[in-house]
Amino acid sequence: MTAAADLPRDGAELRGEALHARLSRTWDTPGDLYARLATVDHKIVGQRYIVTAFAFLLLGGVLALIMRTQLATPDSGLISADRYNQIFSMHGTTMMFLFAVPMGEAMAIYLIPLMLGTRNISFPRLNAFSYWVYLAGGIMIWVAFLLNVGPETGWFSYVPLAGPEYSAGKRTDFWAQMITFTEVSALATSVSLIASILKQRAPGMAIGRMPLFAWAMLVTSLMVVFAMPAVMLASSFLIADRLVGTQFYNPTEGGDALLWQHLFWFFGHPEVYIIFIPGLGFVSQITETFCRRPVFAYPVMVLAMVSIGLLAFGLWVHHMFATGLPRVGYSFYTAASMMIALPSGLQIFCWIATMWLGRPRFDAPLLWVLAFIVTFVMGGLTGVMVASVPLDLQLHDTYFIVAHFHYVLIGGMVFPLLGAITYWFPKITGRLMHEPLGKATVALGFVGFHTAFFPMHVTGILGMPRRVYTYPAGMGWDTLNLVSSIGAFLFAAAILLFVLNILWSLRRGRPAGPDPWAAPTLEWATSSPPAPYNFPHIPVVTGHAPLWDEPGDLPVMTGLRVDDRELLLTTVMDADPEGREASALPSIWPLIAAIATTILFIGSIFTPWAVVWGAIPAAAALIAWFWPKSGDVPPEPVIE
Amino acid sequence: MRRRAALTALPLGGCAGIQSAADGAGRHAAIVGDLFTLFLWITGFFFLLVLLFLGWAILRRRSDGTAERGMAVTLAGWAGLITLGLFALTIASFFTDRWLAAASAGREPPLRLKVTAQQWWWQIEYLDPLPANRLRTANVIHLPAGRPVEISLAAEDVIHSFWVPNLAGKQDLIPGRTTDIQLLPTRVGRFRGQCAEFCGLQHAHMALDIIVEPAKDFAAWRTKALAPAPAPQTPQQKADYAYFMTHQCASCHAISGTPAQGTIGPDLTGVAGRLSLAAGTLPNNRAMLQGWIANPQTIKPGSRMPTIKMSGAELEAVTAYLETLS
Amino acid sequence: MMRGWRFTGDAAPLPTHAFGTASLTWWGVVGFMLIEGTGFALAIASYFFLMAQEKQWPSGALPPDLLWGTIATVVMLLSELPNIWLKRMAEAERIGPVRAGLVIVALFGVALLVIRGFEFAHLNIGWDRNAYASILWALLLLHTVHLLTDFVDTVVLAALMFTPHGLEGRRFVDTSENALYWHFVVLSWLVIYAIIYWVPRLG
Amino acid sequence: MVPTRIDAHRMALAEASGFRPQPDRRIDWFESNAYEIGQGQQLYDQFNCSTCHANGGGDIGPALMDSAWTYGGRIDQIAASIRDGRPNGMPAFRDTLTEQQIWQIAGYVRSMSGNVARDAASSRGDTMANTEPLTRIRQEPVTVAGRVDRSATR
Repeated sequence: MTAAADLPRDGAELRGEALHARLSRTWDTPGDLYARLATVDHKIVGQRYIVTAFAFLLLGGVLALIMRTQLATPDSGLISADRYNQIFSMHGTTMMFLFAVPMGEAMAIYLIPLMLGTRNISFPRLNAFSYWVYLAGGIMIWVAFLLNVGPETGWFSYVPLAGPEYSAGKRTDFWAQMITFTEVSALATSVSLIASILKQRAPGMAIGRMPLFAWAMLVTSLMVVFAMPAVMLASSFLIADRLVGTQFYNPTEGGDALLWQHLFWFFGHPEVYIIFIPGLGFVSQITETFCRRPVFAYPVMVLAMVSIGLLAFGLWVHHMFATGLPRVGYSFYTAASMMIALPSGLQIFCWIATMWLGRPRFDAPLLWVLAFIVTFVMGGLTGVMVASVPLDLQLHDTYFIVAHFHYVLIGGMVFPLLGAITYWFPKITGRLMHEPLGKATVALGFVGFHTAFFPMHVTGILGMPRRVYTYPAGMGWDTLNLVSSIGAFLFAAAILLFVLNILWSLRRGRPAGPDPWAAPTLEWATSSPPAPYNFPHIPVVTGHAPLWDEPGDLPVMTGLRVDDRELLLTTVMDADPEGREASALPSIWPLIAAIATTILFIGSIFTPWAVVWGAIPAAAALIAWFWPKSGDVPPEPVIE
Repeated sequence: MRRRAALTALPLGGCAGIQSAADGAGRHAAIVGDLFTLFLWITGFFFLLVLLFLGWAILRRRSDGTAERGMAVTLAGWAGLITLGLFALTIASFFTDRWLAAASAGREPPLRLKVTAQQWWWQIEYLDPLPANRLRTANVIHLPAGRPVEISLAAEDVIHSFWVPNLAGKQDLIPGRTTDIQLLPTRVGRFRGQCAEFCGLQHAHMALDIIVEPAKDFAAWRTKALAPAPAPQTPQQKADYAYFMTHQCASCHAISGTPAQGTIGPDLTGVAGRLSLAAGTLPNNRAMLQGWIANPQTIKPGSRMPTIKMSGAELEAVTAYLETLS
Repeated sequence: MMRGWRFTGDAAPLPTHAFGTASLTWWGVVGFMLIEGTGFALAIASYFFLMAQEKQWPSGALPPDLLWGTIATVVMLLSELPNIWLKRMAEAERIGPVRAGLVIVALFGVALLVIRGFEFAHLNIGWDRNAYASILWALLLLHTVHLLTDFVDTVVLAALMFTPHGLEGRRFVDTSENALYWHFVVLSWLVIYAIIYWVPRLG
Repeated sequence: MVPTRIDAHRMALAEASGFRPQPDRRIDWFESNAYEIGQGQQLYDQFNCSTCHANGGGDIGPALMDSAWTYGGRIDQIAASIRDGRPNGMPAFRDTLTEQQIWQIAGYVRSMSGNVARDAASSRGDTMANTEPLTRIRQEPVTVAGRVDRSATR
């Protein structure tokens, strides 16, 4: 055992280039395939997550274009009923489970450790495992879809339609198993994010000084922890009904179709806030940087985010107003659904106040925020409309609702996401995106979006129900649907423009340097792209906006080992330094465990025995993943 | 009618379709339409405020040291305004609920119906204490104007949703549960309802026709519908009748007063008099009827109506016989 | 240009492992306990939701036999004694008692898994008979999965403590947190035991 | 090759229903396509087969889930039984069901004894049925008058 004193540490005696070389050797991920598959660097896993989730956005978008082409004209025979049902089910499933939730988490995996001033996410191997399971789930459902075994009962799969009698074959089984994949990965990442945000903040970054994006991800991760089990339980019951003949949803044997709806929407509504709250985090960071002042009324913003997170669990029944439950119960859910408009309204006020008080610079990210504000407020207001029971009984399951949720999901999450990618692209790649092209993308995106989705409000009021593969002519829906379809292609063009901008900027974007936007948060204190170890020394925070509060040299804390991967742990409330924790070394076992889990999950679609026999290799992989390798760096003496 | 005109004057202008929530041909739909107008004005007002504040924040001249205190007070004011607005909307919604519940108060006793939804068509039963007055039909509801209607809803297979936007809001039909819906048609006319809960392959073709007519027309229609189907006279009619009764048609469909008593498919009593065929999919004329019988799977792929191998003459016989059932 | 650094603190003297909320893995274990606790709560809510639909509960069968369920509860509570002792020994970082404690808890795990086999055999109804049977089997299976996973964890940890790796501070933290998770398994069982065995009898 | 009575019968069948089958393509189709078997399950309920056969356990009519078949257990033989009826009680459904419906019900009947593709049968119907889930039952060999009919077991 080497004595604690003479272990190499960063500090006065080891700094600058020597420190960089020494730390790089400890933290770097070599280029060979094995190292790339075994990496646990949050930046590499984060980039993979972002690229994969964005790819699913594009795939889901293509499905949307096919749907709009089919619906552009009445009585269109372009696509058969069965094909259209699979396409709209896959569009919903891909966008909700494979793009929206994972993308919020992907950006957090990349950004949170950098924003908090630490070297890696808290459970790096669990995080790598989460990505592999997510990728496997996405590939499984898309391969099933291309083999004509895609889901056919919508992204919500109401029983008894999704039950064993009315949805024969393996289609709904693949959908239900895909839920298991994406929920396992979302839960794993959330636990990592919660631990990172609570325990690995830079010294001095008290809970009240955290960046708003960190608050957004803390609230989102806690919501994932309490919401996802509901859909895992519901989908497990559904798979059991379909494969081993349990009777959870069989109305004639004591089961109940509404058990599925209650469990699904208890997850479903928090899910849409799990998708939307990271968007709030993006908007707050962009507004702060481009208005050159901290967001107005920080405590109000935080309280609003937390109250949205809590309220989201109390209003799932507003998805079930038409199912004939007792009316007095409904008025409670109307009030709860209305109340959630208050915190959102206050946040909108605070962002605009930040622009009012600050000196806004209207680059592309801030333009996306403006597009977000205009679109999201309209979406929120239509949401207030459908919170009222009588109105919802007319508008539920019509195209009015399709318009509403695209306003709050595309407006509320995709616009801020595109702004966030433009904002953090220089930090991730070291090059700025093309600014004029960025502005053009915002304009085209905004116009395309509203051309596509505003007419749907009117189509819905005119009585067009959702999820119809065609509609008769002469109902007053014809021109409205045509306009929506044109708008959909315009919006797709904007997304294409965005992708081209990214591809062009990767090679020929202007070099960005560490802090191109003069931003306040810690990730802009290190190089672009950041070194494998993020920060040579752990920064110390003295205020809300670390880089603005310390114009000169940045205060830092030294003393972390450089020969082994080590992080600094701080207390939950005040972030006082509390301990040093060894960060997990790269390992191939998370990938192998993910493969074993995938085989178990897919096998269990065909035989329940796969759960029993598949559990053995999965357990073996997990044990090998946990078992310390003898070749590790010498541990510190046991009793200090 | 004054308020109705106010509603249609809104940007929703040309909204008086036969399947439109903004038309308000039923008392319930009219009340909800007014609530929608109130919501539209209040939410529009708030949206305008946000746009003004945003525009001002973008265009204003930057002057340093502007008071943050003023902004904090404005924030408090904004919070109060939102709370007030939400409170008003919640109260309006709550009272609308009460008006809807009491919409049929003080009127003649409601007409009782039972609607059973199946994969992709509607079975309609007019309930009556006297068994002789009970009437079963499919995909069409005749209603007397001005008389309340009480419909009990049930589903045979999966979840459907009964929705006639011109008359009232929707209500799901759930297997294993019975739900109900109240209507009060006020304006005579022809309306269209459609299933609003995704229910499988042919969810898009699961509509029904609602015909609101004066009370005496309704009574005339009802007595004619209750009468058994006219017996065949001419030898040709007898041959058509014989073919229909001895082949697959009779095992799924029912025609009152004939040996055809199948309850798997829609009731065909008086099918010739209906406005549309195959749950609102096709207009009801001889060519469409023949095309539908010949090959239903091309019109409604996945429909439970199978493709029956028939020669031209047999097809002609079935079509001719059904044409007599008006 | 890259900013300069100003040294204001040294982290070298800080400990490399700690118990309770100071440990990172503690938050991980608590996170997973929250997830599984929510899963249990929702399964129990489904049980009562289905019960409310039925006129006769349990429908179509006698309630599960009390014998094996009660034995499981007693053994579960008994297992808490070595478990609490193990947690205290782990936090005192005494390798001898920790090794013994882990083996004892692992043996309790074996006994409980065997008893659980008998419990499954005495539920008096097959899972495919009706909704009551399905949710009954679901609750018992859900708890058994957690019992099994924590048993495997305990065995792996016990094996680890007999190797030189066992002497590292972090392993004591892992043992302490595994004992915490065992508390969760026992607590959740008490709730499920009351529901599966007593609600049908009292309801 | 002189067409045997069965082949002639099968050709007539093909003509009647407009299928252009090779000799056994339809047999494989209706024993492995989940949609067809699902439709057969719903038709089994709607046309009240359970009145005589219960949910496969047998009542007035013979059991359908065991291995004993009086008139042949191959799917085309079952279809023939449904179409033409059988002595002492089995009515002919020639004019009540279409050819496809007859084969769909025959496919579902085969699934009751586990003689369909493993992943084609759905576990249960949304009806009251005191039978084992169709995905968990053993495959019963088809025996006609005591002798196992090789051609009928998948």
